[in-house]
Amino acid sequence: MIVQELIFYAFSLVMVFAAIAVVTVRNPIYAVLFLVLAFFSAAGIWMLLEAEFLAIILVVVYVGAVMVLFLFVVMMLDINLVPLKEGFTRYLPVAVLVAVAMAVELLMVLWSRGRFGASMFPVPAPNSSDYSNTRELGELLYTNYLLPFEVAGVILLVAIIAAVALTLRTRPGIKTQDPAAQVRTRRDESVRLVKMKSEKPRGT
Amino acid sequence: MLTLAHFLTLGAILFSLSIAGIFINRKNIIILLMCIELMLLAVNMNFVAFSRFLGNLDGQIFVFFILTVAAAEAGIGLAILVVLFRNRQTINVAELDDLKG
Amino acid sequence: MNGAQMLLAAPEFWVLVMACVIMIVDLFLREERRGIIHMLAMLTVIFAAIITLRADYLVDGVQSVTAFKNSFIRDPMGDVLKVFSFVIMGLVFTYSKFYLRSFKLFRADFYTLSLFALLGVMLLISANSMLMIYLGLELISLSVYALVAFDRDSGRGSESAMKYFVLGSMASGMLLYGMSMIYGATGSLVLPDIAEAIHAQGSDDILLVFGLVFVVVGIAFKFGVVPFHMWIPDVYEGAPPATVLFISSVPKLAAFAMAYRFLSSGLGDLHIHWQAMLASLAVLSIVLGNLAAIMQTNIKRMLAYSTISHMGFVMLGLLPGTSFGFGASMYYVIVYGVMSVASFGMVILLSARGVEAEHLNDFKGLNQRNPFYAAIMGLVMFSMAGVPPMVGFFAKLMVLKAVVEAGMMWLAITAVVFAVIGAFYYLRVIKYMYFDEPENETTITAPVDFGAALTLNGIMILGLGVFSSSLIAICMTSFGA
Amino acid sequence: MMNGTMNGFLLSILIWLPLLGSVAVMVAGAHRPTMAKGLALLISSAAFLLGLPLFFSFDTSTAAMQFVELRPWIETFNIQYYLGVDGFSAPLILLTLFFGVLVVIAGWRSIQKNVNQYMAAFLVMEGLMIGVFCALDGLLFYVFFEAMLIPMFLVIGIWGGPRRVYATIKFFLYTFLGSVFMLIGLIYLYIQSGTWDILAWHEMPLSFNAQKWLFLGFLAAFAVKIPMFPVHTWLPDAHVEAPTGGSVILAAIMLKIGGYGFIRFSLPITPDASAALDWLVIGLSLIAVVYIGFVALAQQDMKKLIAYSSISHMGFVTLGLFIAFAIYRNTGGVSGAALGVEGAMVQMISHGFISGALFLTVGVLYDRVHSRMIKDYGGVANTMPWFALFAVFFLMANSGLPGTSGFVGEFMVILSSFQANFWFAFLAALTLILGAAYSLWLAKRVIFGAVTNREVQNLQDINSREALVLGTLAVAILVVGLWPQPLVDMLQASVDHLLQHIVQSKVI
Amino acid sequence: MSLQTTLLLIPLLPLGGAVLAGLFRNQVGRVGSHTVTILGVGLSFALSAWILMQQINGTLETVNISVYTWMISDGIRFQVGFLIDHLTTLMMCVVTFVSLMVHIYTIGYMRDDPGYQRFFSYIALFTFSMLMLVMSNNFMQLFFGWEAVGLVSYLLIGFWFNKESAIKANLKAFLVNRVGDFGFLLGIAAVLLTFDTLDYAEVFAQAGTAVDQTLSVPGGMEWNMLTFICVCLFIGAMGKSAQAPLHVWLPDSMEGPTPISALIHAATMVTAGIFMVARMSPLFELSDAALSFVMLTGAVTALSMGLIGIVQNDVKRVIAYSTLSQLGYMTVALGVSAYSAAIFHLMTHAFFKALLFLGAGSVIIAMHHEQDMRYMGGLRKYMPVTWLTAWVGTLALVGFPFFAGFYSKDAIIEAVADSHRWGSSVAYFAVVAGVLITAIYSFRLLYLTFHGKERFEVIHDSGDHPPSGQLAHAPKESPLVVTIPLILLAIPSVVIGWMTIEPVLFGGWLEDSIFVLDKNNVLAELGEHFHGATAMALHSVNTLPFWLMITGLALATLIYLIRPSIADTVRNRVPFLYRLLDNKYYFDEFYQKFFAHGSVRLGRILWHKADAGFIDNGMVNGSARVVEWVAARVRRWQTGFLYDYAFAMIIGLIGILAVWVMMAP
Repeated sequence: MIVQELIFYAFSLVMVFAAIAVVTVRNPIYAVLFLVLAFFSAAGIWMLLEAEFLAIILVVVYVGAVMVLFLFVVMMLDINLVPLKEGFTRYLPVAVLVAVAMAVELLMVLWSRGRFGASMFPVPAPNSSDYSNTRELGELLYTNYLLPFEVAGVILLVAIIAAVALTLRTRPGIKTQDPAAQVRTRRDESVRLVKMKSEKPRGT
Repeated sequence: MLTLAHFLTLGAILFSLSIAGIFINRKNIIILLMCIELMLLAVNMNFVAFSRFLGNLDGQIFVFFILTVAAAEAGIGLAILVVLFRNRQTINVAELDDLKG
Repeated sequence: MNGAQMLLAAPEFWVLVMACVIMIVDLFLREERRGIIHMLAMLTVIFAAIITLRADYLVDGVQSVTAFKNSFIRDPMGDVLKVFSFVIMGLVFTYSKFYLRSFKLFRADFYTLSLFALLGVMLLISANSMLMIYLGLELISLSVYALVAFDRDSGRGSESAMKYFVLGSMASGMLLYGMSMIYGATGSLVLPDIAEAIHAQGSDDILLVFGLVFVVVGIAFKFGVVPFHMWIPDVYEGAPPATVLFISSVPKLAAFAMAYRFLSSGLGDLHIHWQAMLASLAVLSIVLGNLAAIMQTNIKRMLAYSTISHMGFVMLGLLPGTSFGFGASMYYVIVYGVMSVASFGMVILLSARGVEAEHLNDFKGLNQRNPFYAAIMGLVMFSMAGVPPMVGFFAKLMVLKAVVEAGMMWLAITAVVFAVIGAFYYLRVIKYMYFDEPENETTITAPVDFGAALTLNGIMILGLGVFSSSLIAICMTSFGA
Repeated sequence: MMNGTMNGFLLSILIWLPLLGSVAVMVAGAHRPTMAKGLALLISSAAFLLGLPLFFSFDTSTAAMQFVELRPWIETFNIQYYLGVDGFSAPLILLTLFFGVLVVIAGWRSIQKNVNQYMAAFLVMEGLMIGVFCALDGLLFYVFFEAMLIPMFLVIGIWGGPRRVYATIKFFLYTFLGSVFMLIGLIYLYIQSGTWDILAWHEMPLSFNAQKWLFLGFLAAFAVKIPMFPVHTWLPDAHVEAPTGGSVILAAIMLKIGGYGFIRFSLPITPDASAALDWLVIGLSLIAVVYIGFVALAQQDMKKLIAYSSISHMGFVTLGLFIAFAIYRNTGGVSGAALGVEGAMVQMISHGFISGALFLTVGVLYDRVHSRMIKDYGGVANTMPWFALFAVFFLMANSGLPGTSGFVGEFMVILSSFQANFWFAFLAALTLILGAAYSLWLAKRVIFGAVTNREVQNLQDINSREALVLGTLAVAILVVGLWPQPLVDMLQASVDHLLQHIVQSKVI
Repeated sequence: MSLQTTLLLIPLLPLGGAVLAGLFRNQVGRVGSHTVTILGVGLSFALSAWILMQQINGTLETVNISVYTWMISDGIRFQVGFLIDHLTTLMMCVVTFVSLMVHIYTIGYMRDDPGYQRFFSYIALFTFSMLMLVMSNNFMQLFFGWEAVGLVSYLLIGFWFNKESAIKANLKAFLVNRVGDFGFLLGIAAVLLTFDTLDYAEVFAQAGTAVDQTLSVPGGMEWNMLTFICVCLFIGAMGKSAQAPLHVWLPDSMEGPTPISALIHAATMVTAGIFMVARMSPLFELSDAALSFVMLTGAVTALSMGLIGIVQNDVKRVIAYSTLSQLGYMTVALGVSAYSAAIFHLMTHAFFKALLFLGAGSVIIAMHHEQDMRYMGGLRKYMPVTWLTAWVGTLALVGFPFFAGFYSKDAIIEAVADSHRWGSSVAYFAVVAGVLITAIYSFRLLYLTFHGKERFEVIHDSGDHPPSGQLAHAPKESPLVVTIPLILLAIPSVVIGWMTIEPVLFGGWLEDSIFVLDKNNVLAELGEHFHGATAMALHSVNTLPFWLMITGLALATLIYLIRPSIADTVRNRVPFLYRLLDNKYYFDEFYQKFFAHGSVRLGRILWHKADAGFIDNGMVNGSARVVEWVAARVRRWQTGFLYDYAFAMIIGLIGILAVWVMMAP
């Protein structure tokens, strides 16, 4: 048990540190990387909570795809770093105040009268070794959560459409395909029947 | 002994940090987007913890969807960011005040 | 899983399929034949309405049925809201077409995204679990973010989209945090189960109240009530009017459904807590919305603040927690949708080619230029101000009745006093239209379908008021009142 | 010629004929003004003729509602389309119908811009005002009551004077603010009773506290409308800026709605609160009579002067209505109270004629000189003798000359208030002096004297159209002044019923 | 012709004439207008006389009929009806006769006036109103007539509406009258409160029962109801009959054409107050306090107004002040319960004062509308008829024995002497001194106008509006239409007193109308010493008033005819007194400053400060400004910065959390 606690506190510390860093570092690229660190730590903690599938997903999908996308955009946009951090210290006290107020309120609730102590929420027994988190999730996902699953698909579709609709532009001078035109193509557009005078034998 | 409160506290701290981050970052929108990711992470932490301590997988399912949506959200958010940058040549939050009053 | 379940969600599937069809059909269309897209979109909403109206499930006194393992619920309230969503959507498409064509933005993306957003609205209306609420909400939000930035060359469009996006994500983060708490307290995501759990364990659990606060924040953001309203003015002003048409109307219907399902079906036992929260939000909205609107010179922005105050009234209807109150609130939100669409329809009408008519000055002397349209705008403004016999009055009346009945007399008085203060800025629009001389004398022309839609809209604003009996009855019976 | 079935729809016809007629007038189009005007005249005249049975078939022996129509409207909310008239409303409806015709004629020449809209607005207003007077459903009343603001708002705003925007918005918001408090009160009553039926509300017991708040709510609405001091300041502005027709309708009919509201709502629904707070209304009424009388004296604008005079005269209406409570408290009986209530009603009708006539008179001058300022006139009698005849007659009527209708109501109210308290009568009777002072000083400065300027020198006397309008009003004023009995007959039963009703406590 | 029809015709005939002449002025023309009105008034007079004859013959009892019910409200029947008794008939005859004379006279007097038809219409309308007033059988109709004559008076004073002074005067007249009417109306209200009816007969029948009733006036006062009623009614009479301090309008009313000065402001309308009090005698008799008040008011008026008359230069104003003074006499008579004497004086005064006014009018025509006596003199030879009739009128006025005025005035003086009412000695002094004063100003008038040197020049080319003292043509006698009325009026001025004193004062002719308590009945005491009219005249040589009158005659003759310089000497000796009188005791100045200007200024202050300033600008626009101010600030919260928006949301969240979570459990 003590090991678990050690692991928890280690990951937690890293995570909080990384989170603070995300908020405060000057360079957005560092921020992305710290965020990645935070996600990694979170994945570790989720492991402790026996949510193995999600932990893996978090690393693979989130870190692997979304964070890369972030990095991509950060690097793509030519941002002047220097002015972007101006006035930081001026608002720091307020920000700290806000964060502290928020945290105090949250913690007051969370710690109130042992609402979440071991008596209310006893530490569950570890799952048996043949337990497959992935399978369980999968079963739920394709039965009880069928409709949400479909909707999630739609949401991803929307994201694609939206991203394309917003960012795709036809730049002049660039040759692009026009699928509509390609499909609509009719025979007489690509095939030209040329009437030629039939060759007459020389000499006739 | 690790109780539920430990995990929830961690979530609360993350949540507060992300909120403070949104407030304090007056310059770079990308950081804001990251703070939002952080906020979702805090929420996910709660769900996973609850799920574990309730012995009920619904929370993990929810996290699964949150991750999906968050990915889509990040995609659209970044797309808007790109459009914005194209139009304004800046992503400085303090310069985005054409609309006010 | 069986076919009956699928049939219950037939309107949703229809819209989904058609959204995809439109997306694909567009690939095969030449520029000049894009009109077909519009036809298809109209067909989609019309047919969706027809499917919804069939309502086969309502037999033998059945009031609601669920499908997809309790994720989805079909009930009369949802049907009414959906049908009105379709009606309003039809108007939105008709008005938008004119705008999009004038501004060379006529692309299928608009229709696709709008239909996906509509799908989100439908799902949210029918959502019976926190997960579905979240997904429906996000489907709307994501589509709308894109729609706000739809005019890609508009700096203001992208600025407002960015603001909306950040705040919206924050709000959904908060909503999720609340959901996690409620999940933790009850162990379920399905609203009826949550209600049952709360009923079993008692409602004085601090964790539930804690979660409730975050949930209320999420709902409040969706409605755009103070202090979670900041996105509304900027988005209304920055987004293309075609998008604002949509944002200002249909999602509010969904927000109402969400509020009802979450607060009443799910957290009904916490009524005493959320009543007070909604009351303070409502008062703030009515006060601040009306005050801020007074100073506006941009009509879109003015209407945005007006929305804020109207949503305050919707909150007022919600907070008694009675079935009459919900009916009143629903009536209000539908009515508001109709009025709002008409007002932005007028904004679009006045936009000359490539120049938006955003300024109040653009309404100057409208009565000289076209008395008919001026009259319609007049109807809308008086209706929004809550002057009988326009429909806006009846909506306010119902809400006020609900509030008075709940014994919150002072709330009602505050609301009406600020409604009167708010009437000033509506009157100012009338003033520009009727009392001032026009600044330009160009005649106003609109396509036939646009004119017809606007006329229909005007008739609704008058007719839903004077002949409001049936709509009120429908709203009330949806809640068994 | 009228039979029973016709009477069953009479009120609806009177409401809807002008309302729907206005659509026809609108359709006539701005480019065919003559047709619009003709159509408007036709419709309003037809309404007037159709409304005559209200007088001739009116049963003066009963206080019960007559010409009743009852249909469900919004059933889920128990709102009914419930119409009916009694002695209080019938005369006011007739007054409305009468002025409906007159304003159309009065606006014949002076309105050049958007004639069809102007005429349509007045028809709409006519229909709505009739609706106010015959609605017996609380919500129906409110709908008419508020909807009426719209056409008036437009009339002042579109065809008004230079400060028309300020005036009309002030008018609208002022009235709107007052009436929303009443709305809350109506909703409260509905919740308590489950019905919007005003007559049922009359019978409904209510705690004193509830009555008090309801009374204040009604007061807010009707005090603004009538208007009472100190919520009267919209009226001078609205009158000054409104076109002649607007001023006429405003003064002649709209103000009466406030008085009618007191009779229909405040007195019978909250009799105990009315009795307890009568000092407030009586006090404000007396202030209106005296204070506003002085203010009127200082006016330099003819329309403003008449507007202030209207406020002062409407003070008699509220005084007459509430004096009943003071009498009852002092004497334990209502002897003399009927005189006050009837006096208030007569005063309303009479003030309708007189103020309408006065605004039309000013309108005649304004059409010619385009000024309302007193100093721009003088010696009008030299160039417009017939006009001067009418003007002096109307001003005399305004100052309460016996033989004109202006006398009757004031006389009755003063007699009645003397029954209650010497000082009430004393202050009220000051109007004899003040009313004469401002009316006749106006006459002196405008009508009499030597011709002061070229504008006046070139004035044309009234034409036959104007003579017809003013002459009709003069006849009406004389008839009511010389023989008020038919009017009082109409009121009698209803007033008795009301007085019996209000002295019984409703507190449970 | 039934009696009711006859009675109806009496007022309606003049009304018909008025309508025809007024509304159809162009159709009937000038001749038509005076024809119809004279015909109307003449017939009216004839019918009145016929009624009178019947009453004299005793074939007509007191008639009290209702013409129609004006209104029944609250169980109270308001009617229009006629009460025809001897008093009424007397008044009717006086009114119609004087009116007829004035009508005829007007043909000449107004010959060149463009408002000819209008004038006839007005005076016929006046006749109607006055008849309605005197014939009324109830208080409401009385008030009707009361105000109606006021209206016509207003119209007639301002008849020449281009004259600023005229329209000022008519406004003043109407407003001052309204002050009286204010009291009058309160009196009527009190009558209604006390008796629940406004019908004379019913009120008088119940009068006795009301003796001990009181009116509790909030503020802790209890007033005797009857005294209150009587004082209030008398305030009305003070307005109409121009008793001090409400007399100020009457001199100014001389701005109107002279015929109406004769008709309205001398003979009839101003006596309405006297008539009214006489009519109300059953009420007044029951309140000694009220009668004392009446008497003293009359006394003050009688003396003080006569004094002013001495210093006036305008011929019409002198007569006007004389009228005021004579009205004071009548009022004094009322105050000592000598109602009959008041009515008697009213009648005689009507004739001789109308005569004087018409005579003055005749002079004014001759002098081309010059009214200042300082530019007259010696007219005797130019206009003998006028001169003679003026002498008759003057002698009647000063109370020269055998002339009409003598009988009536002497009766009043004797009645006052016999009265025991509180304050009657003051009144006695006033009326006796008044005789001297009357003589002085009357003869002064006569001398300055008709005798002495001509103080005008006849300059033939002096233009349309020559300066004072210049005439374009020599004065000449007025035409027959003017002189015939003078003569016709002169006849009763001489004989009417002698003829009627016996029946009117002592023969109980008015007993059916006037009620006098035995203890107050001074006329009955007088009647014991009355031995016929001739004897009374002869006896007067032994009385103080006669000698005072002779003294006045002598003084006037001395000062104004023989040694005009005395007048200047006196004026210079007592400048203070002269100024006081010349400025009419500064009543006008005071009223003008205090009431007229004061109320306009008050109105202006209330308007600008209270109404426009405080209520409208402060409260109404102020709240609008507050809303605008707040709105402008609220608007700035929308800074446009995303972090501020986020901050708002966070604060909102923290706020709600703080309230609900930390406060709750």
